[in-house]
Amino acid sequence: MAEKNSDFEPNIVAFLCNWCSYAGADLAGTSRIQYPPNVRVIRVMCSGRVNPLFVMNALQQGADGVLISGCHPGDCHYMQGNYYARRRFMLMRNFLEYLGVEPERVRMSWVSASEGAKWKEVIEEVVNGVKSVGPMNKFQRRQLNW
Amino acid sequence: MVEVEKLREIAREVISRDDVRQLIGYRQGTYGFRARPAFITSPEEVDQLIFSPACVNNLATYLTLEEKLPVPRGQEPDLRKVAVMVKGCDSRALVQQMEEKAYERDRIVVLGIPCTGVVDMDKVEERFPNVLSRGEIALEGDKFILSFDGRREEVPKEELLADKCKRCRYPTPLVYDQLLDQEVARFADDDYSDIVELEKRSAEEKWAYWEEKFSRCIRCYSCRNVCPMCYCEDCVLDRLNPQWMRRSVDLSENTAYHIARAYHLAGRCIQCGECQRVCPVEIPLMELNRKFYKDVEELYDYEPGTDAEAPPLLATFKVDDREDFIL
Amino acid sequence: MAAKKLSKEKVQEALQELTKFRLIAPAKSDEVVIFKQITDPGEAFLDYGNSTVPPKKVVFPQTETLFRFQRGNPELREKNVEEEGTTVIFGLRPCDARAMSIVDRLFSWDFEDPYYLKRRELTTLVGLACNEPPSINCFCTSLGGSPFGKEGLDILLTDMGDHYLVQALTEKGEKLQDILSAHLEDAPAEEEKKAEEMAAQAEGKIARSINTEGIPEKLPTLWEHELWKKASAACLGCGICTFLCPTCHCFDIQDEVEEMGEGRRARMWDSCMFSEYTLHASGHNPRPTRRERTRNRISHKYSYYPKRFEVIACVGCGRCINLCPVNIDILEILEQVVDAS
Amino acid sequence: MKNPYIPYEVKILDARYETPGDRCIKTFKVTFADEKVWDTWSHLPGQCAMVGIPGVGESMFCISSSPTEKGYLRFSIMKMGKNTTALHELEAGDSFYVRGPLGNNFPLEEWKGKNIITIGGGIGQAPLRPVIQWIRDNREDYGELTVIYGARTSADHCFKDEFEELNSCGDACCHLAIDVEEEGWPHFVGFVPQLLMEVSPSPENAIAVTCGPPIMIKFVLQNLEKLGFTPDQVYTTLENRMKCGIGKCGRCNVGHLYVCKDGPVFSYAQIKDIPEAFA
Repeated sequence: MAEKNSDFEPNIVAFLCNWCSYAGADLAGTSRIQYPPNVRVIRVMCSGRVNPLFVMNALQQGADGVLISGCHPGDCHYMQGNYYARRRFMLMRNFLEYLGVEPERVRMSWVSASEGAKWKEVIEEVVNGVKSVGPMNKFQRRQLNW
Repeated sequence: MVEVEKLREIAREVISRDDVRQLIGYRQGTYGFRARPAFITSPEEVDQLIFSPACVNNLATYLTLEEKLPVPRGQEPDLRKVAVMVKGCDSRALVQQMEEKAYERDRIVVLGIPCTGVVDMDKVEERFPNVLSRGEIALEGDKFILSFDGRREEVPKEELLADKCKRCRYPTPLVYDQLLDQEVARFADDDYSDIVELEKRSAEEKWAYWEEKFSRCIRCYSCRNVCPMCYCEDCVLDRLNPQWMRRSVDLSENTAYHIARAYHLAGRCIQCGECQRVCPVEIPLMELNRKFYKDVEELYDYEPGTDAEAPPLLATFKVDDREDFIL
Repeated sequence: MAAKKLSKEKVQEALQELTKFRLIAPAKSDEVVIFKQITDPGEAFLDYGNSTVPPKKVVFPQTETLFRFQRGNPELREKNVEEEGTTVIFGLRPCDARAMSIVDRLFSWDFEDPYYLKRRELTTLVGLACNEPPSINCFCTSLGGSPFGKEGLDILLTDMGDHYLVQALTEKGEKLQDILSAHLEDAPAEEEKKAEEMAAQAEGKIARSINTEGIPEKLPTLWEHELWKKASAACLGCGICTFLCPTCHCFDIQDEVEEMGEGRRARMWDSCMFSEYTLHASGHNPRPTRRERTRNRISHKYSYYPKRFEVIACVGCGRCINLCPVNIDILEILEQVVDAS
Repeated sequence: MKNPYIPYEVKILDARYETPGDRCIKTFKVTFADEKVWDTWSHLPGQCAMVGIPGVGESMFCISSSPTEKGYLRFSIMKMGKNTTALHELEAGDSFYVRGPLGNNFPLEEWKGKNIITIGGGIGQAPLRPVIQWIRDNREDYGELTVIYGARTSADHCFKDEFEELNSCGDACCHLAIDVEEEGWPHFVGFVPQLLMEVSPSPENAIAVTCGPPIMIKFVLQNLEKLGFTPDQVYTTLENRMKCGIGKCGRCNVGHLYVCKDGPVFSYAQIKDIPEAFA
């Protein structure tokens, strides 16, 4: 396994559904909850909107880990967006693991608008998970000098 | 095995119908043991039709591959049916295409061929290289009989059989208008042993394995173009705005291409094995598709191309789908 | 220049000597023979028919940077091919070398292509004659080539059993022969005559052929002929026959933006069998179906290219026949062209 | 020898919309950022250049200014795809990149002393504009100049101001047309091929040049034949997808001819027997 160099700060790209997880993360912010700053948030209207190519593209462009977070099953603003996402990323995660990409790099979570505290736990879990597997260097777009 | 005369008789009957525009079958190749697709539009051309273990192509791909040209003003579009010959595995492509509403059932005439296994042409040509004159392959009992240049060679079936046939679950076509031979009972199953073995390796080993394959890829897209399930008019690969996959050929873009291609077949690939057969640099593409195939079967108890009425896998869900990986 | 002899035991040493250049040789990746840069001579695999991907990818890489740019900074940094250093392609087949000399004519016609021509200048080609035809579908002798062809090569190696006969053919070849002189001995005089006999024998073993007489003039007259529809009916529109053809040279140019507005303009192989190849921005496509594209592929090689460069852009290596997924056979099409009324 | 793939940077002096709508046409007047380039640059009417922005792409456009217009180049670009949309966002002061001059040119030397008829349709007027400008600046070398130009609506007319001036100064007689009747439109209403039959110029010692959508060119060529024009008296430009512009990348061929090298200007005699020219 990659050696645990403590000064490695992973880039995490998080796709947050607008109605629940984005509001939950916002709540964590307004209630001054401290959590690791490694996350870059992309707001989407629903976790069902996240296309698995986004995950692949993010990993290609330098993300060390990707998080997709949506509403708890049953709370989805569009009724079944998160159910579709659940199947999609179950398959995507297994497939990337099959290629050699550690499962800690692709995570999914249900965070509702009122779960600011859970958001902190999720982020810490994801960041520590990615730190444990080290930087993503498998199929990143090389910064070519030529 | 299917008698050629009976096959040609049925084909002559079908192509003579005035509601059938074209019949897609197999004919002898231009050298050695090869066979290739045949496109029949008139009864006179029927005598070139054959079926033998050399007929490896999946003809279902041509139903969605034909370009639809704009109809000149004053002419009616030709809506007559297309007849297609399908083996067991090929027929599942028809079922899956119809499940996804690529076309209606009444647009095609299906001539089903119960199949007892086809050859892996690389193995045949490795075993009997440099055969130029037309050779025949037949199956008798559990032996392949190869006759060429006046010679007659017998080879145990196992040694030349294509890998996909060693795990074939549907030798008899699932959809047909006419069956050209008696049904063939299922003679194999898939225990995914090669997939499981690869899954057990460490992340580094797995990536080293795939890195070597993906670095060889030349992005000729034959695996996409041969696939009966790849029939989008505007493939994500060719989009420029946004450009998901760049056209440059390097490890990163090749990996992205193979992830996207395999993922688009999750719950759709019917294991006809064509992508791996056509790959000029021999990338084991079926090992990618069958990983999804295994997961989909275990997680969602779903097998593509078996039930035309079932909803497509990723267009549906169950409330109790597994979510143990979700925080 | 007197012919030399390289005994088979000394091949590893000779290759070791060449590793001070960028040495490209046929090597195995799983079961596939690929031309790639080797640093340890053990990787070289010379007992092969022909590679799947032709050595054209060494002098005309599948993806190549033209220049780099930085948003906000108008100066464009041109790619300097010189930095790749002198290259030796060891063990390529005569047809692939002849293909390079055919493609040279296009890249040096009118505007000179600096990248390709500079790389060709830096590259020395050490060919390996085909005692046996690499595949049943070889037809190099019909196109003026030969299993022992010298056109385009700097050095020709001929396998004489326990050693290779080394014949330097060009000034570059002689220079390389001097560099390797420590591993070479003088070849006995009659070896070269023996090689000629072997050449005649090898040419006799080529099984397939086509009489190209009159094809370039006849092709344009068959524009609406029925044979094109029939020949292309099974075609999948993939890129195998063009990417793996040593005389195919078409490319696409696209820009890639990396981080911080840095980026490059790169060119990469393209295929006339793909539909986007001629797709206009307005959506119009002058070659809408695979019929037109197959007609264009054959016409370009056997009619348009000879009309401008007096040579048929095909060397008969047989790759497009061997590797076509649906067995579309260029020789069958050409025979139909010859017979067509 | 200069690397033919490296473009020059140009500064935009003036950017103006010629026509409105989603397929609008914008005309850019540009000059080279590095003055020295002007010393080595020389183009003739009909030649093109690859215009683009590094990071977006490049496409081939005709240089719609005549070499007699010193100090600037003009490009009229219709908004169509990724590259043209990015170009349309640029204003005066911005810069983009130009690579050229590419392709052949109208054989204006041979046309000396002849009557010239230009027949343009929509954006097809852009390659004809430098011809008109060249003839105006060497007026005594040429005979009568007849300009026939049509577009879908009056708003879709390019270079409107220049037509008024052309008519008034008597260098040429202009015949304008729009496809559909419009309130307040004084000139001809109908398609360009019909207008051509109306004007019916004499083929005596005359050259006809036509550019526009393929459907228009097809009928214009037929009508010109009816009027007695022989194929080598008729010239046109062809368009195809182009990437390198210097005859290497292989895709712009029309039969055995490369549109970017043997064209884009062709005489009808050259392409009469090449079916792909009208594909």
